[in-house]
Amino acid sequence: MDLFLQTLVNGILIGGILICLTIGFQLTFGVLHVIDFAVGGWAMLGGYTAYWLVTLAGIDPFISIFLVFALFLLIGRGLGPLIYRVRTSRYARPDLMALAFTFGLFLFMRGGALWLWSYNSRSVESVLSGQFLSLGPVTIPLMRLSAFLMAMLFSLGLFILLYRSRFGMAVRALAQNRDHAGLMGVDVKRVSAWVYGIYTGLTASAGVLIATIYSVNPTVGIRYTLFAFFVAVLAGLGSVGGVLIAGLALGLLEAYVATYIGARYSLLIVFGTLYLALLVAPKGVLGRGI
Amino acid sequence: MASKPVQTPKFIVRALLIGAIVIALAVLPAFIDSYTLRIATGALMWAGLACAWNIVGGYAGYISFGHSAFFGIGAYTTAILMQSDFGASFFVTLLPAIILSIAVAVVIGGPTMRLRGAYFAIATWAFAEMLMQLVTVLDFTGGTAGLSLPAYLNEFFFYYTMLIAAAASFVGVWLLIEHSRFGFRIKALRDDEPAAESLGIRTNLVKVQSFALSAAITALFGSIYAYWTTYIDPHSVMGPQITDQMVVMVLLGGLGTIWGPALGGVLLWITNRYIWSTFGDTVIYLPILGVIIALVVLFLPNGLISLLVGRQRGKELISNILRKF
Amino acid sequence: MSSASSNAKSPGHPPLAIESVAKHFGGITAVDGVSLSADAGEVVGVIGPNGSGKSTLFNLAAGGLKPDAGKVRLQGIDVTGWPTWKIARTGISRTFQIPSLFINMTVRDNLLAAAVEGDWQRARDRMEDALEMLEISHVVDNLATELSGGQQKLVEFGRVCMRDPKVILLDEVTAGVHPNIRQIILGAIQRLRKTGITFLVIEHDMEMVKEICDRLVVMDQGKIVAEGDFETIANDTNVRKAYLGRT
Amino acid sequence: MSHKFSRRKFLRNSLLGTGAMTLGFPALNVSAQEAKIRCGVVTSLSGANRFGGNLTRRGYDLWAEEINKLGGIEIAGTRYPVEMFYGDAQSQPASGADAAERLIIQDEVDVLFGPYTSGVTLAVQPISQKYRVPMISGSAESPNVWLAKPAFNFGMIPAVDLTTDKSMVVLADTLGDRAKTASVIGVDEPFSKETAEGFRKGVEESGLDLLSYELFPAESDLSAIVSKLKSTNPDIVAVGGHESVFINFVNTAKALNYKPKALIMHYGVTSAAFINETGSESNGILGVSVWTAGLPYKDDLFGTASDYSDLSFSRWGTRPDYTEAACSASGLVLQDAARRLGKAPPWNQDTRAQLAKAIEDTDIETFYGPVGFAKEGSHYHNNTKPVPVVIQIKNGDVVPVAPENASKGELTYPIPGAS
Repeated sequence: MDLFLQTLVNGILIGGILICLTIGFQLTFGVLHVIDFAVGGWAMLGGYTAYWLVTLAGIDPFISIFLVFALFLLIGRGLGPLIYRVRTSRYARPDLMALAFTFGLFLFMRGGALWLWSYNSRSVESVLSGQFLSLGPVTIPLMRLSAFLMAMLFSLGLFILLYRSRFGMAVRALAQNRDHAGLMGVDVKRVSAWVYGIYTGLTASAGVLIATIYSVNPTVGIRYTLFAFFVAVLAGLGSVGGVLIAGLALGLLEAYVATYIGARYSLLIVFGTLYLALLVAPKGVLGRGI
Repeated sequence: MASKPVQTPKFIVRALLIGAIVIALAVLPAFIDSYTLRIATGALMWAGLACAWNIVGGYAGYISFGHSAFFGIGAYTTAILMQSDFGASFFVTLLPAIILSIAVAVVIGGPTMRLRGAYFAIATWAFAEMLMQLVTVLDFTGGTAGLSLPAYLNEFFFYYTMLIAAAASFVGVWLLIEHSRFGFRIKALRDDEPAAESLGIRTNLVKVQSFALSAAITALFGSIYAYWTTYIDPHSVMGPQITDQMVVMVLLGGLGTIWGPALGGVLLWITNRYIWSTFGDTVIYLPILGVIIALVVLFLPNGLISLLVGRQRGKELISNILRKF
Repeated sequence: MSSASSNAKSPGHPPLAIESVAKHFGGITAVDGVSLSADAGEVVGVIGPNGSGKSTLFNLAAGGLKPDAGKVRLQGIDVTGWPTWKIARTGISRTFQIPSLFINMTVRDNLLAAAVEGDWQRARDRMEDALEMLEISHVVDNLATELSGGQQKLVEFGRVCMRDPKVILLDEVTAGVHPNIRQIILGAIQRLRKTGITFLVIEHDMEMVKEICDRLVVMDQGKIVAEGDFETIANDTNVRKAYLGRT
Repeated sequence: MSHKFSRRKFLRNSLLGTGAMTLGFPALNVSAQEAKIRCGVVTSLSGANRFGGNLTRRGYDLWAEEINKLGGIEIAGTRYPVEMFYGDAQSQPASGADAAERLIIQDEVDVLFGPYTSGVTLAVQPISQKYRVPMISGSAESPNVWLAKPAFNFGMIPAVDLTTDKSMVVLADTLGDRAKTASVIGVDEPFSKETAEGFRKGVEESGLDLLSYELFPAESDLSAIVSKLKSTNPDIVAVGGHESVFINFVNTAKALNYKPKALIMHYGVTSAAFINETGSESNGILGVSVWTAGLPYKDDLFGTASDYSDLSFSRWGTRPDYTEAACSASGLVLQDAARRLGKAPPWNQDTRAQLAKAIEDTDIETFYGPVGFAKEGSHYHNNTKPVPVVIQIKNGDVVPVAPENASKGELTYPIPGAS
């Protein structure tokens, strides 16, 4: 019973990490209709930025996460117009071209990181590293708990931004119909670029927490991309609310399979479930839409 | 009517060019050392794989991230059947490898290809990862330790086997897609599925056919690869890097063109090996490749092949670049 | 291989018969018990305000949507619920409201693609005929994306001809095109109807309707509210109500 | 026309001739150059196993530098310098095979060192056999490598199934009544899985109660594994994996408030990276090593084991682990075999086959310990002589604690602060 409860907590906390990773990605899909292959790359770069900030300047990840957000918000804002251009090009299948473009971007990030920092795994130390909270028989690692809280914060913030602000209204109009939003006076290009910036900022911040919980090396990106894609399709691409459910479901599935069936089969079962879920419910758990 | 006299010299030039390439490839082993021959063999394999991926990705318009699964099915079928328990000879294993890959493609292709765009890409990726994990936990596949095959170290054999397989795939794709009704079906499906249906094209069938064809060619190369490298493990024949390589080669060469994937495959593989052997490390190759892909998507969406043939040549390219800035 | 021509003509059956079909989307009834039949060589115009269910009716007839009730027969063959490709092979062919050419293909390939499931042997000859009839021979090697809006409509019409169908559904085929191109299309319809092809035409252009349609069907809120020749319809109070009551 | 044709024919023939010469008579080509012994190193300089791969390169390079200081390898009274060539296996079997073929054909190496991982080794073996180039592996530790009885491949480190089960037995003996139960976990990846299976065999042989045996995919979240171990709390936890997995395990366990009473790992525990990354958490962790600087071995080139450790530290800035030592010792094996063979380089195929025979007969003492290769059985051509020692990390130092004859300190059990 203790193990069962501990597994429940483990699963929820893994779910929190997955939600952090995917929430920005959903926004950019919902609005720009871009499947960003580089999602894992942004997380990886966020982790490295935090590593260098703590190593060189002694800035704790919980402070540097804000710096990382601001930095990557601007980087994404700068890159946004390019993504928008590819996505709206007059050539056939701009959606696939956008996927290809971000694939190139991802390769650039991974290769650049390997070139600069080589393959070694780096641990990012924070005040909360190795700290935990005991609740009866259950142990809650504080780093993972903060990732979970951050996931909730991200979701809430995004919700407020989307539904309680002028900018959010423009974003939602854009998500519905790009042409109509343009006719209604929304500066489509500028809003798209900011949306991409918010996405990169959120994902890089998630990367800071992930690097602090595990560690970071240049090749982790591909796995994060894989998981972000999976959570996103399970949630229904573009559905921000679905991410909460899908992330937790996936986290719990992984934890319970690893505990009660065997860790060896956890990925087999996770991938198999995802594949079948996609076939059965291609629109995801909540349908789609922002 | 008017196009006839223009077509004939073009046709002759093309035939001469193809003839020259075929002869050059056939006599190549006489002129190069066995290491260079090894690289050439690899280049042929990647050209063939790029051609195979292009059937689904370029012609049918379904970006598959799961082709490593079929490469692995081919490699493992050959490896397992050539273990001493079965003791099958290499050529005997090709048939089951191809049949198995087609069977898997038909079974998963039907339901998976109802998904569109990104959903399809991600579903195939999930499938490939699942299959890799399955191969890792099973016993008869050797699990994570992989399988060693009986070593047959005749570099000429592998070069010519690869050459025949690549040429057959290329000619097959060329005949089937550029010169038959199937080509119209598959391209119509890519460009507008409802319109294709309204013209009587049975798109669901065409999708599965193209997926199965692509899978069969991929598995064929997987089989040859396993026998060639003599040792396989789940990651080396089913890892995502196999698919990534195919996708990148097709994108760079030219999505949905006949020569593009072959060009992309050969060019990229030779560049890869050249940088690797010259600088000892391919890490710097990755960011450069990434930038090149992004630039090709921005300015040459029809791939490098469009520099050589097709509508978009020099002048148009430059105006295209200028317009973007 | 089943194709349009391999289906034996069944005498006594109309080329197209729609029998009280209905279609609901959620709580909305898009088409509500519509019956309609058309004879060989007849041109039937379907008019009505936006959202009256005309395009839905086309989709039900051509197989894009499956009716919730009712039957669709082609030359007496019940094709209700068949997949689109199978209905298309039975002899129906359509254009779309928004031109849906194969954008990475040339005009030539667009037309040839329409013949792959039909008479492939004579496809090239028939393509030349279609190009000539629609006066687009000069753009035959252009990509579909390089054409003007009117030319795209012509190519789509040409694709329909290449199918060699018994019934052709045209969805606003002359909307927003140059008068010259409209004339070409009108001529083509006149020519084809003489060979016994049945047309079902959605149109907003009353001039055109008046010129080519033998019979008109007026739809409003998913129902047929009037039926008859142009003069009858023009004086029908239901029709006036349908149009004026909404705008 | 005929003129053109004949010129082309001439060109072709001369090219063919050159090709045949480089293929068939490497000796002719090289004879003009200064006589050197050309050594190829195939190892993972990039890719997933780059970290360990680069360590092996250090080991081989250190030997080459030291022997060249003396003027090279002495054969029949003359010294022949050593020249090193490198091929990056990119941690992929196929690239390893490409690299080996390039070194043999284009760089015309006489002998190969490497590769780093067992998978690459399996892919390179047929190539070394085909061209009859002896290959001395300073690191591949999976027992699979030796099952196929590779005629030209020799392994310096005893396969993990020989070392991990022995060390588990030694550990259990040392702990006596204090340890009754054990759990084994490992990454589902060739080397790590073999390590875990070796540990499991050791647990069964020593009569400990095996509470659980579990494999997990690389890069998976370890919270489930740690929670399960915590709920049964075995007396010994054994982990098969590489250093990054150990770091991840130690961090996750700490965050879940779990500290095993004894934690034994294999490769990587002694590496500087592990000790740095885990900080004080590394204190008390046990490891298996076939070599440490404290062992009483020595030879003429490197001196004692501790001399070697100092030399390596001054050259690279970190203390060597047993992989680096085994790689350096590979050179000593070549030196000895070449001396016994007594033939001046360059060596043709037949001479290289004789060289392989000479390596097979190796029986020497080195700073790394005794070296001799099995001539039959499931560990064919594996150096089975080294005896594994159990080490414990004490305040950042690697201290041998068992077996008794190698022990330099008391085994701390349970680890202070254990659950």
